[in-house]
Amino acid sequence: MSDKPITYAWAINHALDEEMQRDPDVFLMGQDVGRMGGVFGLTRGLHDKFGGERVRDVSIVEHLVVGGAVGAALGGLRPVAEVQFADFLLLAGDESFHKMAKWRYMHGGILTLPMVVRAPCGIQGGVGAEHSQSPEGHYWHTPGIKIAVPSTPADAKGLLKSAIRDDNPVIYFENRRLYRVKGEVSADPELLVPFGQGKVRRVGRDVTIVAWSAMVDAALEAAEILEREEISVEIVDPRTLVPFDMETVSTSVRKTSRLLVLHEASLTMGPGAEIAARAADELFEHLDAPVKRLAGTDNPIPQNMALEQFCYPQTDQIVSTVRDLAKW
Amino acid sequence: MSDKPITYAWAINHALDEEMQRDPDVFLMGQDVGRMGGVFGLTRGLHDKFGGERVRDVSIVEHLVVGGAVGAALGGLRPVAEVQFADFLLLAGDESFHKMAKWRYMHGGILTLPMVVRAPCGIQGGVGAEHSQSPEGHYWHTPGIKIAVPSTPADAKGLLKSAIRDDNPVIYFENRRLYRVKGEVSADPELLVPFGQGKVRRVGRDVTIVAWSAMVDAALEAAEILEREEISVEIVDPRTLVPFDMETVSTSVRKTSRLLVLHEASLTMGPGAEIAARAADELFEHLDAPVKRLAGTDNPIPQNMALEQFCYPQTDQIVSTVRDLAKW
Amino acid sequence: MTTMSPDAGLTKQRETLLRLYRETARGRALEDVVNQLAQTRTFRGFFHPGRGQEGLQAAVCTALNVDDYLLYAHRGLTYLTAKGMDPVSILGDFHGRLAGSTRGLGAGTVHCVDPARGIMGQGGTLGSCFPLSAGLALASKTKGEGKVAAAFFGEGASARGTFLESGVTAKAWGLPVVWICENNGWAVSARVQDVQGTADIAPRAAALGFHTQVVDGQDVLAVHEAAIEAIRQARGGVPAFIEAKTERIEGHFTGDMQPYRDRDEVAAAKTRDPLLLAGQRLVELGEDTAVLDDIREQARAEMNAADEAARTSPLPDGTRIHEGVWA
Amino acid sequence: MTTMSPDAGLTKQRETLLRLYRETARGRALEDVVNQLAQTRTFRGFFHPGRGQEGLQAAVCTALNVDDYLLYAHRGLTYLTAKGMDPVSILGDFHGRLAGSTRGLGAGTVHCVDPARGIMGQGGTLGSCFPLSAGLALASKTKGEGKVAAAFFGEGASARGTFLESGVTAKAWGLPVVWICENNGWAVSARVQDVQGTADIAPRAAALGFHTQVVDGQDVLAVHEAAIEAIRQARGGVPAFIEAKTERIEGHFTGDMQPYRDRDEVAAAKTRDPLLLAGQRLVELGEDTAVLDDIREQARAEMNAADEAARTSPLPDGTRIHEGVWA
Ligand SMILES: Cc1ncc(C[n+]2csc(CCOP(=O)(O)OP(=O)(O)O)c2C)c(N)n1
Ligand SMILES: Cc1ncc(C[n+]2csc(CCOP(=O)(O)OP(=O)(O)O)c2C)c(N)n1
Ligand SMILES: [Mg+2]
Ligand SMILES: [Mg+2]
Repeated sequence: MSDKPITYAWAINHALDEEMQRDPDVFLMGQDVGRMGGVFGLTRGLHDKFGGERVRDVSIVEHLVVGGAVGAALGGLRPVAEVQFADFLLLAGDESFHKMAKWRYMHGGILTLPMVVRAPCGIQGGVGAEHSQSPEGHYWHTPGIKIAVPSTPADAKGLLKSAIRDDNPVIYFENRRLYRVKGEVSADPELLVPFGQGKVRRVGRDVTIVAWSAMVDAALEAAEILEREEISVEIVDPRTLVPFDMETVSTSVRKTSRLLVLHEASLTMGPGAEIAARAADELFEHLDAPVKRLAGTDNPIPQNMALEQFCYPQTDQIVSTVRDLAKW
Repeated sequence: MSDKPITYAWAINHALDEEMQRDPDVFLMGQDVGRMGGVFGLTRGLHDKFGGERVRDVSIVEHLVVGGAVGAALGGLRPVAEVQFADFLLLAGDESFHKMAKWRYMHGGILTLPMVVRAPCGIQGGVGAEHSQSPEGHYWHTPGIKIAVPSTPADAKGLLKSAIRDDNPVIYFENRRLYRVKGEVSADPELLVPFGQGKVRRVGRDVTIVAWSAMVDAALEAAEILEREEISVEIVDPRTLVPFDMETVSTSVRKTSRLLVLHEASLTMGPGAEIAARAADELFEHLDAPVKRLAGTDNPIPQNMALEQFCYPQTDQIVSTVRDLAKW
Repeated sequence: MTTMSPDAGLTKQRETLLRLYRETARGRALEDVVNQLAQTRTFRGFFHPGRGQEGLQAAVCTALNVDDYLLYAHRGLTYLTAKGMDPVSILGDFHGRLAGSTRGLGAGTVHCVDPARGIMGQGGTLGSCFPLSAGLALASKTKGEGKVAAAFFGEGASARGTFLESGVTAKAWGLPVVWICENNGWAVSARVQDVQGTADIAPRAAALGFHTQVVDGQDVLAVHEAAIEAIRQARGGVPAFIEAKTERIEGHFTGDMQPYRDRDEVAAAKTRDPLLLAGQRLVELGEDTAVLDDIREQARAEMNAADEAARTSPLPDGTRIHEGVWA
Repeated sequence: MTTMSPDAGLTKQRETLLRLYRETARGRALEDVVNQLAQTRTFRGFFHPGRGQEGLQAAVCTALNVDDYLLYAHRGLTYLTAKGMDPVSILGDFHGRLAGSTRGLGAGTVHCVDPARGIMGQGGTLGSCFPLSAGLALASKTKGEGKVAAAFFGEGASARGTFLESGVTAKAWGLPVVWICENNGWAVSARVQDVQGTADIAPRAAALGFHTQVVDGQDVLAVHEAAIEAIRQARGGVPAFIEAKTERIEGHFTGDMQPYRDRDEVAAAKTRDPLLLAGQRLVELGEDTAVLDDIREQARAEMNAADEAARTSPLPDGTRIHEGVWA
């Protein structure tokens, strides 16, 4: 756990390790999180270190994973539940949309549910329509749930630690395309990344891009290309959708007067809609151009790996969209 | 089945009756839809008329209701499944978000799923956080599902008949606050209301309101009040969200230059976001004012009936929002 | 277990029965108040009368410790009073006033809550109690607290998928859950045989390895004994299941006239009223009917007083809706 | 049933066994091609090897009529070939080419489809086969088509809630479903006892009133007979369940080295290879080993030819993603 670059995947592993070390009430539950260390290797070593009582394998029981975490949280533990793919969270519909989001409120606000669900999302590896989605939009439309969407190893660690310490239910969307991406990550176990604080990933003058999770890197790549054309792009990464840091977005758009919202989830009713809608209301007088969205296509994700690239924004599309925006 | 005014609830009943008469493959399935005629009385008489094989009661098995309908549709029937409350559709998360929406596509587009899920939605009667939602937004963000949101008895009948005849899966959101509202309904069994064709409910000059389901009546009421202040409101009811008739919205906004989107579902990431975002992009040059949204509050719906009115847009709020918009 | 003289045994039985009689009567008296509130339209939400099922609810909940967890069901209120909850806060919820356990947010039975007495609430979606009770039991086990997590549900809800997912996990992990199926044969208008193809729920718990008992839900003593055994099993790490065959005497909700149901069946159900049966048994054991009358009278007085206190509490204002979404 | 002379019985058994041997060999040969594609990185998605389970898949699917519905599982491919699907369209899916049954959209096993042979596809989420098979069976029953709906799943998936919801309904409605649980004792790295608290799945079907059989899944003849009986029951309106105790010889997916699993266990599993066992039995019954060698050789040739045809088919272009969302 030094300061040298580690992967996004290890950053998550370290966050879990440190928080389990710090607080005996924190425990993990999910399919293959135990001896196997997770199907993506995210929980490697934790079963050996903390034992089977704190790293619990389950059968194919998504209802129990999410609903059991709700119960365990009510009973005073701090569960970190894992679904193998974010898409599977939708299987636990009652438990996520209703129980996790509303149990506290329904009971007068006197109960507390400190729990996290880790949900690996994103298009990669030919796993098809039910293993590739980024369903953060569904949950952003569900009052009572906080949402993290880290884009870098440092944020992956810092946000997960904050999520575990938060007294509210949190869904933590980790993008599978980022697992092997490396970055500097602090070894300080008290360095958290607060929820609700976006980050300007790149300073620019002409166009603001709001992007999170794996789309940040695509935006950065596009920005480099555009820089050569003397189009200066500012990139805002909200890092969490709930709470959403509109202030950082506003500050940027007030400067650039042009906004592109970028995400991987399918376009229609995707999270970009909310951000664009807020801009169309709150930033109306500052906009010099239409608010643009570039997002996943409106179809299920095909299993054919060769077709995946057509399903979410690619660098060249970002470049040309920004180029058009800059002309306004 | 004359042309005299009937309720929205009877209009739904008539649509089911006529379509079951017309096509022996149409059948109903849900809790208490049989001898009891539905907990809201919507299927009254149909069990007697068509028998227990075509009007099927089930236990508390939402997964089976939706997933069974998928299977039955694949097997050549045309199921009309009912969940007792739209919120319960989220319980059948895998079956609605994945199976119903994607089975056709995942299998190369060669299978067909002609099925309807009827989902009573809306805030009424103190039934609380898990029986009051309007989750059309969740499904609008799910490619592969059509969505109807009728606001009048005539549309309730005509859209349901179209839904049953459609070869795609449809979710039909019927608002419980509208069940007793009366209106003229054609007795012609071949009069359908097509999907994807919005309707201008009221012609006006100054401000466009896009509203559907129970919010249309609230918008009409507000428009009457505003008329006295010489603010002329045009009201567009899209009637279906998928497909969405942007053209009718655009035509109206090109005329009024001001847009308010109104809905009952909670504001953040609600369906208004998509419409506002599209306006902010496609209608940018025609807008003279910020795009406004007025919607449900961002909290679960409390069970206390006296508090319900604070949770979704009331006429006075619509009036004052439009008044402000008109000043731009 | 120590052996008792036949006399001592009978005395103990009579004491237990009296206690159960009292709790059954209290639950019924509370429901009578609620029915009154519904009739006068003071309460206008849905209420699912527990008449016929109060006895089993009392019998199980009095077997629980005060800190054992309870996830109650929608059918009636005896779970709550027998677990020790203050009727004022229950009725405060019916009145939608600040005296209610949800401080005016709820109105009706569904979300009454009292964590100090282990009452962790109810979901509006049936079957959500299964994973939640498993989670609560896991917390208790992990923390070594020795609490069980009891969950009530109807035979209709026992068909929900959550039953299976939570059941296999509870068994695998040795969780201290006690699941009580109130099998009244009906889910709203659906007869259990017609929609589940069986009248018996216990086999599906037995198949998962639960300790399983089937009991006459109208016999409060039998249920109480079964509950004690189930709780003992659960505390020992064996998830436990009780199927109590019971009677829904009233409609599904207040106002449901049950047209779908045979009149004779309802009439027969009424003769199996648990309060009546417990009273008869007590009289057989030599109890004075005056004592029983007195218990019922006291219960009525208690609940009327609670109603008075609840109805005079302040109403919440519109800002209440924004409180409590976030911790 | 007519009685047969012992000799006729043996001849018939040998014929059946030969047929099952051939289908098992075909499935295995197809998987060998897929493994080759995976090794050469021609196919880069996930594949879940069926080695050890081909026999039971062949034994059940050959007992189905061509128009009976099939919802297959993720473990291997023998379901498909034994049900009559063209290996070219299966391999076309692995190559992600237009020759595939999904016309280039899928790539891998998950969504192979062939409605003309009753092959209605597979879901990527385990346990989704339960309600879908119930719905297909309902359609068949309603239309009086006499088809059964067969669904395969692992013991892991049998814990999904959909099992219970669909099971009670199938029983209540007398639906012609045949559910086949391939109990290989493992769900990825999880041993069934550890996460479900039992090694036996059949009791949960029996509890719902299904016709239930437990059978040695490595004995193709036993499975075939059980399948015939299950299908007979289902066609008669009694939902049927088979638990086939089987062996997962390979890792969960290609490349999984099974570090979580005991080597001796895997070695023991290998000795229970269904192709091996069926071959031994045939030899016992007097079959010439050359005949068996020939069957396997033919299977290999068939699958290699299919691969050749599939790999030369055109690739889809980017517009393919937009086709087929809507009817
Ligand atoms: C998941 C879900 N589906 C449907 C309902 C609507 N509903 C409320 S009570 C009820 C019947 C419950 O029957 P049972 O479980 O037997 O309990 P009982 O009412 O007989 O006590 C139904 C269908 C619900 N609340 N939740
Ligand atoms: C609902 C769901 N949860 C998790 C997964 C991931 N997953 C794929 S296969 C598998 C193990 C399945 O075990 P089992 O059902 O026993 O079948 P086997 O692989 O042993 O044939 C898991 C967990 C999934 N596909 N769907
Ligand atoms: Mg019942
Ligand atoms: Mg298995």
